[in-house]
Amino acid sequence: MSMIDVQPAASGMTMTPPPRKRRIPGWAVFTIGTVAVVLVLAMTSYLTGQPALTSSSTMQNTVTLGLPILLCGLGGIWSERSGMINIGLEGMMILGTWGAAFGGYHWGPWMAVVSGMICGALGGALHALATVTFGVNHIVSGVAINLLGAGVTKYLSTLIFQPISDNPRDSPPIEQFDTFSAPGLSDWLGDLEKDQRVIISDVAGLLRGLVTRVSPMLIIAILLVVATYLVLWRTRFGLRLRSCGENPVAAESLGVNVYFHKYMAVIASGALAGIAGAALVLGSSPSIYQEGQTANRGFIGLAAMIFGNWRPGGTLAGAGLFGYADGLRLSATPEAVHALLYSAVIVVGLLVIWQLYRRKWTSAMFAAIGAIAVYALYYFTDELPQEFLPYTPHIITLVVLALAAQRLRPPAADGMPYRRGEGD
Amino acid sequence: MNARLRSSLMAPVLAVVFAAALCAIVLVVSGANPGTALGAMIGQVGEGQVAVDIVNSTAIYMLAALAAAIGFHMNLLNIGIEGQYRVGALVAAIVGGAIVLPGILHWLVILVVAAVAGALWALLPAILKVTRGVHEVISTIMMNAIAFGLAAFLIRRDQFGILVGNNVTTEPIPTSGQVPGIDLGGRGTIFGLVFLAVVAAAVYGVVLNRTRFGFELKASGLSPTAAAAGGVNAKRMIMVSLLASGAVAGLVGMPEILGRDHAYTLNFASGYGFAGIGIALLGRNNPLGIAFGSLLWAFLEKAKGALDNVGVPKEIATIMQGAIVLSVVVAYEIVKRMDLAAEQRRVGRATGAAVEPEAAK
Amino acid sequence: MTEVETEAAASPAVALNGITKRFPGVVANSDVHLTVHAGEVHALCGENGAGKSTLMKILYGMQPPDEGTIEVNGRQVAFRSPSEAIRAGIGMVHQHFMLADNLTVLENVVLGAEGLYGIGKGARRRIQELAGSVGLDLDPDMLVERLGVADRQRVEILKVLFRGAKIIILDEPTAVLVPQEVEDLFTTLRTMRADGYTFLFISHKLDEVRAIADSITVIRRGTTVGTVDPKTVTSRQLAEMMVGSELPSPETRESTVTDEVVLQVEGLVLETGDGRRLLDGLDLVVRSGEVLGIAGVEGNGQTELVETIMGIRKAASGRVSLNGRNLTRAGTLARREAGIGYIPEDRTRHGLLLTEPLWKNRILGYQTRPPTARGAFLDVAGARKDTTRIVEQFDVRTPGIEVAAASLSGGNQQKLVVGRELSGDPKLLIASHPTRGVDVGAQAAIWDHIRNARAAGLAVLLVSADLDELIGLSDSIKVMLRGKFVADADPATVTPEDLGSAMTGAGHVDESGLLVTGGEE
Amino acid sequence: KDSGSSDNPSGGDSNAAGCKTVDKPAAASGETTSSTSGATVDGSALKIGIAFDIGGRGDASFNDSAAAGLDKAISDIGVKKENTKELAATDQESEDSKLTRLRQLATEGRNPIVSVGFAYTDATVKIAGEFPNTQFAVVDGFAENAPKNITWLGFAEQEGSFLVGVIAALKSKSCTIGFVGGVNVPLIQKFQAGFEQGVKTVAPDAKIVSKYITEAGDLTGFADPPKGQVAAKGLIDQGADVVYHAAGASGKGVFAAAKDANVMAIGVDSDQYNQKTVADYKDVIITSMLKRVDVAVFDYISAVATNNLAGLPPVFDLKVDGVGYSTSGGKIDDETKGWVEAYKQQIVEGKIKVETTPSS
Ligand SMILES: Nc1ncnc2c1ncn2[C@@H]1O[C@H](COP(=O)(O)OP(=O)(O)OP(=O)(O)O)[C@@H](O)[C@H]1O
Ligand SMILES: Nc1ncnc2c1ncn2[C@@H]1O[C@H](COP(=O)(O)OP(=O)(O)OP(=O)(O)O)[C@@H](O)[C@H]1O
Ligand SMILES: [Mg+2]
Ligand SMILES: [Mg+2]
Repeated sequence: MSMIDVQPAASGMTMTPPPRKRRIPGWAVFTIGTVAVVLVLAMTSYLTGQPALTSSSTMQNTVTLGLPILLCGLGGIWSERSGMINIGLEGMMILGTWGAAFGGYHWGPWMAVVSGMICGALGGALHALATVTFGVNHIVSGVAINLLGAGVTKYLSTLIFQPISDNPRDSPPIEQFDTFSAPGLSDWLGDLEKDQRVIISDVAGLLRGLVTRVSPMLIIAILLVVATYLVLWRTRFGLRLRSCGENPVAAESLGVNVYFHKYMAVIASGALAGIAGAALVLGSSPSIYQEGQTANRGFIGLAAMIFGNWRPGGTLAGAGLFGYADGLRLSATPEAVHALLYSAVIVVGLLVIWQLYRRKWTSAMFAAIGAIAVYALYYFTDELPQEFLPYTPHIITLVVLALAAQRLRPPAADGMPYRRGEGD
Repeated sequence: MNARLRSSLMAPVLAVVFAAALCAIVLVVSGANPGTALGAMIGQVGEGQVAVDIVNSTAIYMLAALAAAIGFHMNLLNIGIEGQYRVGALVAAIVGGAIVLPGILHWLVILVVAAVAGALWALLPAILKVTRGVHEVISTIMMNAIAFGLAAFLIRRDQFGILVGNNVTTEPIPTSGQVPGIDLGGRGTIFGLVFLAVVAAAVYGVVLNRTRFGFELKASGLSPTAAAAGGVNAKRMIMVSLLASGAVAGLVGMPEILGRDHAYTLNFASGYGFAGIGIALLGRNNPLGIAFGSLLWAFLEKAKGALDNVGVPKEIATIMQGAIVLSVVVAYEIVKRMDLAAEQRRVGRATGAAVEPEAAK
Repeated sequence: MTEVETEAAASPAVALNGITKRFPGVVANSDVHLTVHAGEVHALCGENGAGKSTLMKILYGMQPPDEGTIEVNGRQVAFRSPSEAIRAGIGMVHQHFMLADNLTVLENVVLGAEGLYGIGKGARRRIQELAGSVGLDLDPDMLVERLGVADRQRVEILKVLFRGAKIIILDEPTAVLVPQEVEDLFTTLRTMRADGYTFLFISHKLDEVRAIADSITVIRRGTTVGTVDPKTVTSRQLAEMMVGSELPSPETRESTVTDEVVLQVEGLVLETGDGRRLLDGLDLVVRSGEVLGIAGVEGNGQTELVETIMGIRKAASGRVSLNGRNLTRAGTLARREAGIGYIPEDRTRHGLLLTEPLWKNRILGYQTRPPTARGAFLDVAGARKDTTRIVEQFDVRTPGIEVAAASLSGGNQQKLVVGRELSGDPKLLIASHPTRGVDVGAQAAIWDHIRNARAAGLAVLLVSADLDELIGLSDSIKVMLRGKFVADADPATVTPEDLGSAMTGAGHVDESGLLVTGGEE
Repeated sequence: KDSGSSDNPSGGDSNAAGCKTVDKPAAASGETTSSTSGATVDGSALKIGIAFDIGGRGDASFNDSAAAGLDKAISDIGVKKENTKELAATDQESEDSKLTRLRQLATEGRNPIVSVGFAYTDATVKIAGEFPNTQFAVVDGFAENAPKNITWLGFAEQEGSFLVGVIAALKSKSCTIGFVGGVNVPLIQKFQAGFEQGVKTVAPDAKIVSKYITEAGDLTGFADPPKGQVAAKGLIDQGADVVYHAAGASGKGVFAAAKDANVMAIGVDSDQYNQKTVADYKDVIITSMLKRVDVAVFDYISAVATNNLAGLPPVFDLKVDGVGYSTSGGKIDDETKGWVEAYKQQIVEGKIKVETTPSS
């Protein structure tokens, strides 16, 4: 009886997991992405003759409009990474605008930020109380907090601002931050930008937008992005917090106080939304609280967070997208927005090449058809219907998500109810 | 079953007590007498057409909440009701104003158009969810915004808009397309389509509890994995439920448009979608609960005008809405926990999972 | 730590005195006494729901006892949280994995114990030092979701070691392991025991318990029945202590296999998104009256095979037919309607709607046909009536059919699922681990039901990690490794050890593909 | 640190000489008619109800202007304050809230009832039908075939905008002029149309760039100063050195952008030079287009008191000073004023007809 050897045993006892793809670090992805975006925009700007696409003023608008969204998105990260959905960001942001106006009116811009933060954090604390302690559905609580935020601020501003501003819907103007420019650098970049040299001028324009008339708010926001990353991914507190969002029962079994971390996360989330409110107030001229001024930015922040795959760098990119697209369509000519179609052609074209390289013929074909369609749209039209222009960022978001959604990964226990001692 | 009845009554009672206490605190803190405020609000119901307005709004909220509830059963959060009902109303108004058909047929066509338009506005998020895994929350938030763009585009004067004074409206819907209401004279007119909401709630209840579709829907929401093993096609259910949710959402604007405005105008009300989400959750996605939730919401909305009369800032009403939502859900949560413990105790006793210490000896 | 060790010789590592723990309606532990000596492997045996896990959770600080005292190394303690237990040198590997999939191995290990070695380089170094002792060989920065069960088990133990635990609770660590893996684990345990570690070991597998334990405590209905010496006690005696009755055996006696082919699978291929083959051209035939067993280490494609046959996953190529009818393109529901019953491997995830009453669970999978449905409408009365029948016929212990499935114990849940899947005259039953986590009494009942159905002409495809069950029930066995069938075995002659080695690829087959039995050499 | 821009806002950075203008029209002759004559009116018997749009009294804009008309009636013609009642709309309210509000006022016996804002049009038509003996007025409203007891208080915003367009054309150095609209609706398009026509009439070669913050239906465009600022900045980047806004509260951002870039801005509705919330930017506000809602409301109340509704103008236009322009701040020199008055005369005489929809 001859024996046939079956395959030798696997190294492990179970089926070997698929070879691990080298994980590219987040910062590298972010850098590569940024460079790619800048290159595409620069090419578009050059080929379509639309300097506005990469002008310093466009960049500044991106910053102005993107800041509150970014801060809200960061708030979303904190909360959702601990497993708590926070649809109440809008309400917390509204509380933040009121707080910022109140604090700013009495004690100046720095206290505006602080008191906006505190008001937002109070909203967060309420959300935490309802969801963590009472186990209320996260979305209901969020909806309620949005109602409460709007109601409470209306009420308080009638009570407190109206006597000073004669207007129940406005606060009196508060002092703004001084802005800062890097004098030599800004001018030098300005000269480069004016030269209209391919790429160099574009990059100079975008950079100049970042170093000219910088508000401390921008610096605070950038610091908060970095801090969010460091705290959540590089400290034990962050590890524990994230573990609550991935598997709270496991965390509990290792002695992690899940309730505490969830509370902290949601309160921090509210605080960030409050700072977002402060950023909105301080970013307006004159700097005032004004009823209805958040205009759904909280929801957009949430979208930016999902767009950014629940990560700070990605959220920064998402907020940048909204700020950029909104700023461009508000400040540039319709032709400049139209030129974005050209960018889309370039991006889809690159996708075709990538798919061809990976020998995915059908995907490549679909992408190619898409590229041709978008190009045709670009070629045969001069402007997009202006009614849709305000929604450019929304449409771009949908397209990007349609292309990249599979790569998104929410925390495993996001939105799940959790009760101490009930896991098995 | 007695225990069940007791506990199902207990939740709302506890909730009302909770909410009343919270609101009273808010009122007292703001220096008003809660009794006066409540009295004024209840008194308001007897005034003019407020009672009828409440009924009419209840119907609208019910439709919005039913739309949300369909999604919730599958753990889908359709934030897009806001956009879906806007698009549904606009397209239906355009079509309704452009055609003339005999009586009932006319407004039936309009209703179908509204539902189809609402469903179509939910189609893209549904497709993205099923084929690309895009989270419906984000895609519907985007679609809500884009709905404004579409509405602005379609109502342009070179599209379907006509200028009336400073307002822009669609072509008015001819009488054949208008749904007659119940005229109560000085008390107002109850929209005919109030019955649409009632029928929708009834159909929803039957479909959910008595049909295969409803069972599959609930099963997918409760446990997608178990549903899949039980032969439920998850992707199909996502498509169908989002589209159904969108279709019902498309109807939200209809009572007002066919019963009162007879056209889509720039003043078309917004915000029903978000209210619907809150109410669906208040009513625990249950048709009766939704009806009561809608009634409560409509009452607060319509009676809050009376607060001005007694010197209480009207903003309190919004605070009250938030407080009520929160306290109601907290109360439900507490009762649910007590229920669960009671049931487990019952099962434990019945099966004797472990004997009492005395018996062990 | 060192002074504790010297002291340990004198006082027991753990002494539980008079522990009582009540849950609503249930007394999980009543007056439990347990003494564990330092440096021993102390096993804990008992039926499902006997209170073993609860007792261990009390020791680990996850739940406070209602009465009684705990002594660790001679000192009385009262833990309010796991972190206090951890500080006292106690570690616990839970019955269910407690890992966060989307975190790395390193993160999972250091979580909650960041104070010891930080969360960076120091921790990584420490993990690499410890990894060897549990046989773990992987990059600490790997995401846990990429690990197989055995590696996850090792990570769990690593977590405990990392915290410097000297007293380690292992709650059913072997439930998901094959014999070779169990043997590896035991080797690790013995080495560690020699190094002075103390183990509390819980298992339903009595042979294993006797193989590893230095002493065995049996718990019945929440209280300790007694402590015995594994060298003198037999499995049968142990079982009798646990349940007060005889140990059932899964043996099938006379063959009922017919010629009628029920299930035929040809060239079945299943691929992942990136083109890896999870199932690699599988062929199999199950005939009427036959039980075909599939043996394999978890993660080698059994789950995928079953789910592909059920239409839950879409095959890349291949053909599935039932009684000659081609089902390759049919959906799950159509396959069920064609006559396939399905007992999923994880009843709570795939078999039940936990928050729904029992009668609604009866409808799941049968929402299109009598007695639970009429056309597009559900037949509520019919469903209720048939649920009552199942409850009686399959001895589901429940106060009624209106209670939520979640409030039933695991064994009773499983009986409900088995009862449901044997309703409606299936032609084929696909049973994945039909008795996993079920106590001996319920186990025997389930085996009986399967055997009876088989005698009545049912074809059964049985996947199980319990090799005794597999050998006892099957008419023939196929061994699966990395998505392929690598050997056939005759249940009449094969031993669990032979099967185990074939499952890890170490077995030998003759030219007809039959596993050579009687040891490897 | 950036220094605050403090230069005199005399024009953009270009040293362009300004637009090439047409010849100056003949100087205005004679006075325009004033709305109400000096006859004594007694309003003490009136019980007035007023339904404000969102924001209500104190919004420093539209509603406040209407409130000023009421206040004037109280001080000038003896309307008793305790006999007046004010109610205001809330965000996102539905039609029946408006109906209820009006019905409440009517039931209480208020007569006349003034609703502020075109959103009240349909509701007022309905309620006026129910209360045929009560007088109603709707600021900005209009509907065909309405009941006789409704008076439409409409304005010729385009005419006022025309005049500030003339000023813009004369003041601009770069000959590029900007317009920021809050929400793209017909009412705001009237402002844009008149403004563009005014600019083009004076300087046919002038370039006009305009931007709306949001499209019809999305009212946030009236309440988003940051977006107003970005929009205005964009227009300024495109060369505009005079920016006119009809963007409600978002206009604050327009002023801020103008101040930042050191260009000129034109306010709207009321004399924004004197407005508290934008006091920081007053030096860039060269003029404001005035929409005299106060005049209309006051005239209407007086007309009801004297039972002379027929005497009210069909629209409040330049002829009756229902619209106009402000000169606070002294940025309008006599030369410019001469131009403006001349055109005003031509419009009043009907020689120029001002469009209500933008040409583009
Ligand atoms: N959190 C809880 N709440 C209420 N009752 C509980 C809880 N946990 C366990 N029980 C009860 O305690 C009893 C003992 O459960 P335990 O999990 O300790 O059993 P076990 O011996 O570990 O069983 P198995 O072999 O299935 O793991 C169960 O029958 C159950 O009734
Ligand atoms: N979280 C809980 N709270 C209250 N009671 C519970 C809880 N979990 C389980 N029970 C009770 O425990 C009993 C048995 O449940 P459990 O799942 O512990 O049984 P088991 O015999 O350990 O089953 P298995 O080992 O298969 O999981 C049931 O009667 C149920 O009422
Ligand atoms: Mg158990
Ligand atoms: Mg256990």
